Amino acid sequence: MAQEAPSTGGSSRTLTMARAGREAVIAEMRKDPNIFVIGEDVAKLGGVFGTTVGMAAEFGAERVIDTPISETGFIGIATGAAMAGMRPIVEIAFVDFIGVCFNQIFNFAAKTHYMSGGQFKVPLTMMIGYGGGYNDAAQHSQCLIGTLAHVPGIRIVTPADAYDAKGLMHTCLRDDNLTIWMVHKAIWGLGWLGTAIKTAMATVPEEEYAIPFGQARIWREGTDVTLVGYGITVHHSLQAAEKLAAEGISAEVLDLRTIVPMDRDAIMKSVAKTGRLVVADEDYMNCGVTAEVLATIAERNPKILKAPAVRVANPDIPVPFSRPMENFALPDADKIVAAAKATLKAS
Amino acid sequence: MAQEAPSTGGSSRTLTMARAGREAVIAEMRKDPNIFVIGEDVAKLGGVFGTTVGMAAEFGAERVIDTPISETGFIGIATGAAMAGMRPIVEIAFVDFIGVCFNQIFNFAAKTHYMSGGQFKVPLTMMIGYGGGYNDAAQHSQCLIGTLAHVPGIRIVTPADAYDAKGLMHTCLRDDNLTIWMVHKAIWGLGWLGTAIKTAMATVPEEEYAIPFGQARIWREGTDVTLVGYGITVHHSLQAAEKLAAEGISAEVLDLRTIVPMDRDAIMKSVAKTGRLVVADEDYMNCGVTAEVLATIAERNPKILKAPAVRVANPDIPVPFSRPMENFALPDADKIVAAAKATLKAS
Amino acid sequence: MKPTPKQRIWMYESMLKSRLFDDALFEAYWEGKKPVFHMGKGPLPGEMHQSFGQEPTAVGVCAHLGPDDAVGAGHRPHHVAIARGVNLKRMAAEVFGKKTGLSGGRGGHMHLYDNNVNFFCSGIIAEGMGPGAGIALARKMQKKPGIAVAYNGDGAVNQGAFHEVMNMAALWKLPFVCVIEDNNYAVSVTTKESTVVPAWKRAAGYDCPGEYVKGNDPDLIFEAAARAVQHAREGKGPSILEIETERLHGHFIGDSAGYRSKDEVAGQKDPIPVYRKRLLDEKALTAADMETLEANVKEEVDAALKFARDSEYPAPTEALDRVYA
Amino acid sequence: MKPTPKQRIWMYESMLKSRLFDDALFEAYWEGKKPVFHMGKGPLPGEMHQSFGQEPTAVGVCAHLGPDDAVGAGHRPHHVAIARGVNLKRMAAEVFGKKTGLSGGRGGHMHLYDNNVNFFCSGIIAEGMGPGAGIALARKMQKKPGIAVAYNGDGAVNQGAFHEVMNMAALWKLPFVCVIEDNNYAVSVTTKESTVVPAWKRAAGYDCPGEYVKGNDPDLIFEAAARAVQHAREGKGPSILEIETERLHGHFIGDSAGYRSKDEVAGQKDPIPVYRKRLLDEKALTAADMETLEANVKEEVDAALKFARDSEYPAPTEALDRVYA
Ligand SMILES: Cc1ncc(C[n+]2csc(CCOP(=O)(O)OP(=O)(O)O)c2C)c(N)n1
Ligand SMILES: Cc1ncc(C[n+]2csc(CCOP(=O)(O)OP(=O)(O)O)c2C)c(N)n1
Ligand SMILES: [Mg+2]
Ligand SMILES: [Mg+2]
Repeated sequence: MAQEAPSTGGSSRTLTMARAGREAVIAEMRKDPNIFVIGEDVAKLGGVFGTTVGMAAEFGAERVIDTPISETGFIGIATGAAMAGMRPIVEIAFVDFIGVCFNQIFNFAAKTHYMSGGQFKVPLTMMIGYGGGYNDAAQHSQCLIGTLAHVPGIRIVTPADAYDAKGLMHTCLRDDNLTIWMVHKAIWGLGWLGTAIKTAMATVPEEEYAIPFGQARIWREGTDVTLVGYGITVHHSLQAAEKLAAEGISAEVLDLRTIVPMDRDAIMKSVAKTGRLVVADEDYMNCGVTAEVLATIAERNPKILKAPAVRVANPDIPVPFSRPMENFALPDADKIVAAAKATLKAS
Repeated sequence: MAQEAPSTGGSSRTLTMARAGREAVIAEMRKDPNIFVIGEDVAKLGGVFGTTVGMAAEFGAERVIDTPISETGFIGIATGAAMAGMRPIVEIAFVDFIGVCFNQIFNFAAKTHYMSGGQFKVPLTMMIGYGGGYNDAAQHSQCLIGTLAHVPGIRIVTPADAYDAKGLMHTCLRDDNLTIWMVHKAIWGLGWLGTAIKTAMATVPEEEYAIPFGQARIWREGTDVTLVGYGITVHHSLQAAEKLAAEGISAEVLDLRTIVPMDRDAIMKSVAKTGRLVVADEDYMNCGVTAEVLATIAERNPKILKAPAVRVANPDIPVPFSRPMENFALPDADKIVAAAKATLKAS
Repeated sequence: MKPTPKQRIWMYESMLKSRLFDDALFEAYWEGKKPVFHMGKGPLPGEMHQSFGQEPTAVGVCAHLGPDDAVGAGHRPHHVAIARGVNLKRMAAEVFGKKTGLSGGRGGHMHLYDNNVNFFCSGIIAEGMGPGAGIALARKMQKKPGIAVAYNGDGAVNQGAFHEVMNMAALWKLPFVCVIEDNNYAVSVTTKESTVVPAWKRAAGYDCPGEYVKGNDPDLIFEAAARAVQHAREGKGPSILEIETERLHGHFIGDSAGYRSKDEVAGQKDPIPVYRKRLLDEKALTAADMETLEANVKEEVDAALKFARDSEYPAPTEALDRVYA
Repeated sequence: MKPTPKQRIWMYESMLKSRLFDDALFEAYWEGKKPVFHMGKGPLPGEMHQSFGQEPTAVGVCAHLGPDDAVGAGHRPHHVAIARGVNLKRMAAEVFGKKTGLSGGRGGHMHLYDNNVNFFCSGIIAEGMGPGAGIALARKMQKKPGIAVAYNGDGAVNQGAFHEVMNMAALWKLPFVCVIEDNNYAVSVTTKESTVVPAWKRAAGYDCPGEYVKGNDPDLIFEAAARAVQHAREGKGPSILEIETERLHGHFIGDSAGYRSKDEVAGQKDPIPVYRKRLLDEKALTAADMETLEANVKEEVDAALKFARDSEYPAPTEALDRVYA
């Protein structure tokens, strides 16, 4: 636990997402004494996912607070602290636990600025891990991005590599709203989940930089089909694009990067060019991000689609434990390749 | 409270949705001693929305149980009772309170059948009120259907009139899964919200009947544009269709009736005919039911759309209290008319 | 600590202000709702939970608070807001949904916020517990003076948030007071039907003081609140202060409270005339002073209502503002 | 009530079975995970929370249960499932994700369900409290015999569900026992750091018995559990039974528990050899009988593991089954 892949040293460092995110947190905490971290196992342990390693030692137990397993309670407390001038960072290791504290998030933290007519700000950042692929079963493998994205008042970012992890964390911490920084466990660079996806590591500048909300990122340009994803599905899409390239198909890979707000113009621009769309998401399909992306085309200009768009997502089942069944439920490069070919064949 | 619009007597009765739903509950409770009702204010008061009026008198305090304000606790208890052979009905008066008990719903009640490989069934029906339009502000006016529809393992029905309210309640109570029967407060026929929308009252047979999950209902046939809605937006759509008819535009009104599963074939069939689509929903737009409907077209056959589809939904803001602002956030007939005209003008 | 005469007069004044405010709203609420009641009609639409009878719980506690302190209330907030000194005109305007309201009409009566006096509300049961304790935590972290008070009904004590927050507030010795207004009802369910052990006794489970104040009496509440507030100010952590009070009306306007017996209702005492008589009997102020005080309060409430009624409604599109800071 | 010799032998046997099962899983867990640890690799992927040291809490309570009773466990369920008599072969197969598993591989080690012995699990903290009490309610409503027991860690007592369910269980006098396994840790956070008053003392807040059992000793746990179970069977309502125990390993496999001091870890006692010695010393069984018993247990566990390994994986598309009944 709390181990991670080693980073290459030097000024042009290749970092894991875990380190890059942490670097942003530490930089902001050094500047602003009002920032503090609160959550389960964030102090002594340094976070189940290593998000807060070293912070208790540097900032003390007053600013890095281990809590009881009382998510409703400590999110409520963090919200109150934010209303009174602090800038809390709350860690929820697994998004699966959101159900025990969802009220305090969407009915209070997300709405207080609005309900108070702007009198109270809630500059609160949540760090949340999500996703499966390591057989952690139905209650520890969910994404639930759709759940969070459906309720107003929250900004949600989902970086796909270390560069974005740092830049988006700075943006979240400087924003005066409830922001959620979510990373898929399999790309975080956690030792205990291996370092399988190397594309999530990146060269990260030492200096601070902020990546604006609502700007998608084109990882790879292409002309035949647009592959939209975020977080881990960006990497699946990149692999799929490689495989497609080998067959002479040119795929563009678009990373949403921020889910709320979503860069709908970028989606439209890419699909207008390629005429074909595959959206890959590990989250449940129904009323999720894949639906929102497809709806965007349908309401802005369905004519740009030369063929039906394809969604590659969890087929609305609890995430099964056993490997063959879990793999069935998860998106991967092959499924994206198949989807791309299907939409290229159709018309 | 707990008053309602009077129903005309006789064998061919016109009932409010409240009465029709209650009739189904009472009929099932008379047959099956394992059915019981649990929730806040369901016994002495008969439900904040009159859902359980008379039940405590008929079935006794053992089968109609007033609870403390402990939604997580009593949903958990109801789930356990269901696992042990009972068939509980849980009332949550306002869907807005789902956040305090969401974990127990989506992580346990909805997944236990799956996680147990079918060993434990959870035949539990929730009765939930939703929606705004009477200035109850941000924490008592939400729909949150998208939130519930995003997580697997739940069947969700949203009747738009008394006939469906009864038939879908019978279906829910006879199903062996977690089912949610949700009614928009403004069409329930509650005295304290007036009886403004007469189209929600309907002639209801005395005998029992069940309406299958996943069957949409065409309320009005038309050829120029399809208006999709559910619950209250069916009535807004019907009004809009009248107005459009006056201008020579023929609108088809499709009521989803059940959100999960959704009758996608019916949507495709109607839009294939009309070529134009407006989806109206009082819920938040992002990752909601409107997105799912548009996505269905985009992934099945975007070519059937002669023009961009239009979503009329909450523009992703907390529901404001003040009337002019709340009205701005809510769908209504005029907005649907404008949307229909926009899609008819576009191409 | 007993209240000074000045404090007692303030308590009476604040209770009366709350009462006259609620009286005025009660009247206005029915405008547009007769002959057919529809909650969404008239100048005061939506649910309306009033404070008739519960005024003592507000003044007895808030009398001890200063500008650094913070107060959170729930779905029945008028008396607390007024005792806390929330701007009455802007509060009235908010309840009427006007642009000049505290939140420009976005919040309404269950969502009163006034940053000038660190006052907030929430309409979900026990939802204010965490934010209340969180403000207390901020004061402690920022080494600033000030405590936080969260008001809850008796129905709130069986909600998970109550438990989670009390444990952490005690663990971290936060300057926090949890007030429970025991009006014996959560809508139709009595305290005995819902709560196997009263909240103040559960304080033992959080290693903090718990006290029950009987009689709905401002003077006694004042004394008990003095202990809880001092405890918080001295850095000794939270307390649970449970206060017996009376809900003289239904749960909200429109609830006829048919679940209460006639005898029970007949036995209810209005705390305001009782306190008025006591102040006069004990010569805390003269009859003439009382008359002036009452006239002034009435004038202030009338002015607030007039301000609210005269104010404009927000433009529809203002709905889009303030979602994000 | 003290355990009979037969019960004591059963307790030892069950503890040993759990231990050998966990030993075997521990070994299997590392297959495919060396030299580079990756939780998702090998025949036993996913988080693995084992019961090393906590076996006494399972046997001391479950010794009192019959076929009508129900048991819910949490994320650390092996010892409880085994003491409850869950089918060991199908349980092993479930943990290995096989088609022959209790749930056909859908659940995994945190989601063990066996309807034949009314056993369920859940991986969310305190989430089993409500379902446990709900089974108790069903027994009561159906006028059937049987009680329900819910196992929770010490970390669960500050989760709202614990509080809400205890209040209702007490209010409605449900035949329910809430067991708290106090291994002093919730991952890295100690009980003292998280819980201002221990759970068994909070029982006073639910007007029900609360007891703390020291020593991680099956015999003492048996005696205390007898009281709680009898209380439930007699229709007197729930109890909180908190049991001191030891987590001999990390939170899950892979957690080196660097947050614990060496001294602390060195001071830990394994309860199984202690109990074994006691049984032999007190001549509850002969050395020869012990040998036979141990050989039988080993054989049973080996057979279960072999069954699991030999079984087939489910087909990928079986993932789509059982979402709905
Ligand atoms: C979590 C939650 N559940 C239910 C409700 C609905 N509700 C509003 S007020 C109320 C009763 C509250 O009783 P109490 O706390 O005693 O306050 P009182 O109304 O007596 O002032 C209920 C059940 C809610 N607002 N929030
Ligand atoms: C609601 C919720 N929050 C957090 C977690 C993550 N988590 C899993 S086990 C655990 C520690 C549990 O400690 P305890 O209850 O004492 O049980 P133990 O592990 O000691 O057996 C945590 C925090 C969870 N599963 N559910
Ligand atoms: Mg009350
Ligand atoms: Mg523990």
